[in-house]
Amino acid sequence: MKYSYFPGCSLKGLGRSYEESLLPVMKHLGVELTELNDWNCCGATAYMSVDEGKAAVLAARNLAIAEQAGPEDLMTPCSACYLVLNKTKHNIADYPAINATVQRALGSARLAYRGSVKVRHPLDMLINDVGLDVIKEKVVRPLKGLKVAPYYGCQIVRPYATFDDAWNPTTMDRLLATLGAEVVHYPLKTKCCGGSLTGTVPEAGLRLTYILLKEAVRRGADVIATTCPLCQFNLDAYHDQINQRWGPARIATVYFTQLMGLAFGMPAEQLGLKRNFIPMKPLPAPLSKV
Amino acid sequence: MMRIERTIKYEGDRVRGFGKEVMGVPGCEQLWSCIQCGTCSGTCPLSIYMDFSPRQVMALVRADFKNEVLRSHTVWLCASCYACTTECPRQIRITDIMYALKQRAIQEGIYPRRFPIPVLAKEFYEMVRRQGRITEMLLVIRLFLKTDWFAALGSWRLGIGMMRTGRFELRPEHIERRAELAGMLDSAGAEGGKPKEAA
Amino acid sequence: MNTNHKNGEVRIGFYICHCGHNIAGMVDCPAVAQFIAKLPGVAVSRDYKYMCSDPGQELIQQDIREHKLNRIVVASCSPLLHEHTFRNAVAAGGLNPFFFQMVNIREHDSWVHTDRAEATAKAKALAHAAVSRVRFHRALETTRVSINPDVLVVGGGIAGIHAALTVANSGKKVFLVERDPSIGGHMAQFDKTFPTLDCAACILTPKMSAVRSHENITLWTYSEVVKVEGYVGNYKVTVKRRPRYVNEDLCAGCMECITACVFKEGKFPDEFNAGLSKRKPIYIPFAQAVPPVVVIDPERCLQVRTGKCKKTCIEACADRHAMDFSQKEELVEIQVGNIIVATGFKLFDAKRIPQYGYGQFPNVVTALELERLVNSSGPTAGEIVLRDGRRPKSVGMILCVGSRDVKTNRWCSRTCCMHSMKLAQLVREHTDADVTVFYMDIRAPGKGYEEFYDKSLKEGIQFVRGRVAEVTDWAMAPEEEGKMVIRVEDTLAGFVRRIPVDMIVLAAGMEPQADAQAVRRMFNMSCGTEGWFLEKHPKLAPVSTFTDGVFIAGCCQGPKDIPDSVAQAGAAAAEAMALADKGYIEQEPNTAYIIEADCSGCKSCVPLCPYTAITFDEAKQKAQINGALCKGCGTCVASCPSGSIGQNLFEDEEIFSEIEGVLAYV
Amino acid sequence: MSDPKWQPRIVAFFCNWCTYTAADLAGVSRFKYASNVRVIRLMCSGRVDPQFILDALAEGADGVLIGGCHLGDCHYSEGNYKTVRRFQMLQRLLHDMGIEEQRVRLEWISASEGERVKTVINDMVEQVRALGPLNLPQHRAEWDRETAHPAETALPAEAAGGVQLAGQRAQPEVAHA
Repeated sequence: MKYSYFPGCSLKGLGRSYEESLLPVMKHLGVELTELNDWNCCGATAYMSVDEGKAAVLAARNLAIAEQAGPEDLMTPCSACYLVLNKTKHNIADYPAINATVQRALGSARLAYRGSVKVRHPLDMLINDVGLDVIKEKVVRPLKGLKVAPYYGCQIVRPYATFDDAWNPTTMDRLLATLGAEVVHYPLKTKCCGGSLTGTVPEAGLRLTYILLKEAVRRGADVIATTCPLCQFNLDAYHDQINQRWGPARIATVYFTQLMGLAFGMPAEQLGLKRNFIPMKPLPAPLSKV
Repeated sequence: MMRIERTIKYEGDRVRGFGKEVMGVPGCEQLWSCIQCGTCSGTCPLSIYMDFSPRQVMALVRADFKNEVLRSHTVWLCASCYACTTECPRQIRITDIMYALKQRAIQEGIYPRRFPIPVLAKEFYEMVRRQGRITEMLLVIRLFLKTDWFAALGSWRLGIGMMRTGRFELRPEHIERRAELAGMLDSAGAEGGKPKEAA
Repeated sequence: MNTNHKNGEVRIGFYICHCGHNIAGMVDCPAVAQFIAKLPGVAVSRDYKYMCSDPGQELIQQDIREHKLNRIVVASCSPLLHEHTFRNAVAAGGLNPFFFQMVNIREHDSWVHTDRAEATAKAKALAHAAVSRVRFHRALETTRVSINPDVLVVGGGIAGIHAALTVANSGKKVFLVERDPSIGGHMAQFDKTFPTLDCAACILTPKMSAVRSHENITLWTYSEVVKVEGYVGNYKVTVKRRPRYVNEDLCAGCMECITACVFKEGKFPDEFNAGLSKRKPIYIPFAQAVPPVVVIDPERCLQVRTGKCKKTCIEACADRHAMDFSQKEELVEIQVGNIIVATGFKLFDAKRIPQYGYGQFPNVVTALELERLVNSSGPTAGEIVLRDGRRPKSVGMILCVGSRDVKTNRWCSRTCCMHSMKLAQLVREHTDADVTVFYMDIRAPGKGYEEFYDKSLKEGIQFVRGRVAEVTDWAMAPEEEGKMVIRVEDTLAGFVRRIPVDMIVLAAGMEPQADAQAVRRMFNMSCGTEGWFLEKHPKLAPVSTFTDGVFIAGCCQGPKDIPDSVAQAGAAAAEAMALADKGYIEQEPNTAYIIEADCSGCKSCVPLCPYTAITFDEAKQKAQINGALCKGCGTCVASCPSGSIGQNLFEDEEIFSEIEGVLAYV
Repeated sequence: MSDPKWQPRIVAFFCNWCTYTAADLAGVSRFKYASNVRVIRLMCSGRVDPQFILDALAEGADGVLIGGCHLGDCHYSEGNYKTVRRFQMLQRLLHDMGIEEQRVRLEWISASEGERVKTVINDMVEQVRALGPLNLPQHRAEWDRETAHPAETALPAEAAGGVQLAGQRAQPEVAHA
């Protein structure tokens, strides 16, 4: 199984433990990822706020490079990148004006985009291409007794995602269950984490984060599993401030890929788990027969 | 002692054509059929902090109250979670409308001063234009320097934490073909600058 | 072209109608009149403000007399609207009504174009076509088709019931076919009716039993129409009668068989109580069911499914011998002249809007379920209680569930506002709970409806204007613990609110029946894009369809409340009776005919006719067309290799000249 | 190609029950569309004789649009199936005559699809505009001149066309003889 791979800026920075866990896990499943040559920032949400013409061009450059690279689907783990790339793809298709701008810009660099690239999220590809049964086989250390709150965040289920339900997504639930974890009912699974507002307008942004954490604790979860670098950072990094403002809501937040790694028997340090502010409490001792 | 203000609006307060212009932006045309049901505000996780609820912003745009909209905090509190867009019974892409409004606010320089989000947006924009990629910590630092020192000091413990967890990356990330990207962005400038023409 | 035509000298009168501003606003009518005046054979060419008005028609008749006109062309609205009006005017002027041709320059021109010059050019071209065509018109006689006075009513809801009774009372025989084991439809499930709050049963049951006892009504429940053949006045309808394994004539409705059934307890969801109670495999739909006889659910009954059962029901029935497991499904064929379709609606499935928690939270119910809860004959004997038996202290009612929403149904279901306000009042009456109604717009446009809204307000029911965003069970404030929380923007107050409630009532909207498409095909009707049956004209023919002799009533045509359904049913009945009383209808003489001289007897036309109007005369070795059977589609005409089939009103020469005409002026 | 002021001329045959009614609905709904199409009402699309279409083109139409009920919805239960059969035949014939198939179009539009009337007509007009004028009458006039007696070549093209048009009327019989 081959995919071209768009990491996005975060996975090289704040979210590097996402990449650190994603790559070995994919390798372990026999999935071949080729990092997109000279990819650039997708523009995220901030760029749209300044100039959607340029924002489209920015994202389109990556699509064009991916198209050049070959027929493989483009896999991107970061929610923001997933949304922006998909959105740009749609807008280029739906709006001649945007398409014109994009093609002119690409042309200036002797690039072009015909619209053939499929943008995929790891969850989508794990469930629909790899398949849960294959993953099940690789599980050497089931996450027995680990209560996980599945947190999808906003941008992989809204509004362009096609692989899961926008209101009650279940792909990660099913995946975690396959790993042997106990998936707790978490009604906030698609609520917003506050995005960049946690830094810019903490009184508003951090409160959203607090609500997510508090509800996870209330539901008796040991850990929150997330799919997005920004969500992970928000849920992990601000516990001091949250504690000061609204009281404790201490719970670790990790990437679903990190949990996969653990279930596949990989050592925690290889999976970047050491980078957490709130460390995940160690799993119960592995079963003797393993 | 309470302050008394006149809140009446005169026709002169409207900027004729503003609504039309916004609804001309690709993705914003559905606003024509807004029925003011409030689903957007109801689903919005941040509407509780806004001076105008998203629904009110939609009404103001349709009614050409440009200054009121661009001066409000609302657009800057949108975290782009797209809940409103997926839930709207008229399939109005409210998040995209918020973007269109942010652009206009930034272009016209009328947004709440020292309110960090527009600054973040601009800093982000500049960094991408120069480097092609984002280095979050650098971005955050520049942001704090530009907006308020105390916030920067306030979050020193966060900074330490970043160092400890090895996520404090100060080496600027950048792409190889920076010139190429800059060229592309400039060639998009014409429309980009004035999205209304991109409609 | 010479004016001396094979049917003598042609003297054409042309009239273009301004239709006030409707046509004249976009088409230069005088210019068109002048243009037509110059065409050969045109004796009179005028423009006039309103051709369909009496003076307009007078004008035509006067000209016929004074200028010896023998052809008339009127350019105005759609022939589907006024062709008959003008034909009659022509006839009144002493001409054969078929020496007339109509030009549609309103619906097809002035209303759809924006450039005056272009619209005028098009009008000239269309008028030119009609003028060149009308020369070829011949005098024709309409044929009369006799009408069977019997009427078929499909669907036994309030609309079907009312239509059936109205027709039957006029002395005509009626067949009423209902799919369910009892008639009554949705109305039978309601407790009270707005705006008068009189009890549904009290006003419906008398009508239901009247249906049963009426000498002119044949009631077939548990039955479905499966095939419709023929045409107005002479429909042949096949009805499938499902076995209820109980002889309707022998069963006295004593229900001892039900008590005796081997299933000691009810086990299966009771349809009538919206699944809130359980019934046995043998059951009576509801207390006032018509016919008041038991029915056996073939899916559930041991005897029917396995043939292995003690058959305690038969013992219980004893010497009545009403039980009859030998019953088989049968097909019955009936002849009727008119058909009234009143097949009703389907309730929107609230599960399709997951954020409202229906099916997830036990105390989220639909309005229909609450309707059964408040009803004294319902599963809780009129007690409004939560699933755990507690009395709700606060009730939220969410409107427009599956209505006015592009993602589900675009249309307004029209009854939910009033329905919910009625339930709100009933809840206040039965409990001391706070009731809050969440609405987008309150639509109370009926007689006494606004007053009903006012009553609801005065009774202290809270109204919050805002479409509910979501229903959750995660608490953020102490008062929310253990309750469901409604998150909504109070758009009038201008802020977002979280409102904790014990019970939530969803006003699920109306949808076309699941099998609407199949039904519409069977009766040769059209559907709107949403799936509601399409009326012939939204204003002037609201209960007619494009198929003569097929009428629609009630919610199958679109969402409506009881008063409107009944009014429509009455109208449909009247339309059917008008046709039946007249005894015949004039048929458009657009039938096809064989030009025997040219017919080569190749028989290729014979199989083409869907009405078997074409036969082959072995003696003459020529095809023959039975004018009475021919519906005038013209398919055979177009496919005759020797061009030896003609069609009145649509002769080749007429159409060719029309083609030449439309292209003659651009 | 041709002068910018050129407007395509399109003849349409609409069945009385679905497409003609839909066009009325479009009017009542005030949908605006191109004025190039001239509608001729027939009871059923099954009445459309291929001769009508050829004649329309011969008379100077640049395109022909046929509108009927959706398959299975025909008011006469199966007339439109016959239409499809003939239409496919005709398409082959047009192809052989060197006339672009896109000039003749068959569309199913039900009585409720007023908006579709608008889109189909606008779309068809653009399609034909792109193809440019068909000019069959002129062409036929030229062909006649080439094949005609020297004396006749003096006649103006129209007249020659006219003569031919008269002949065209007789064609059905000729064609079937």
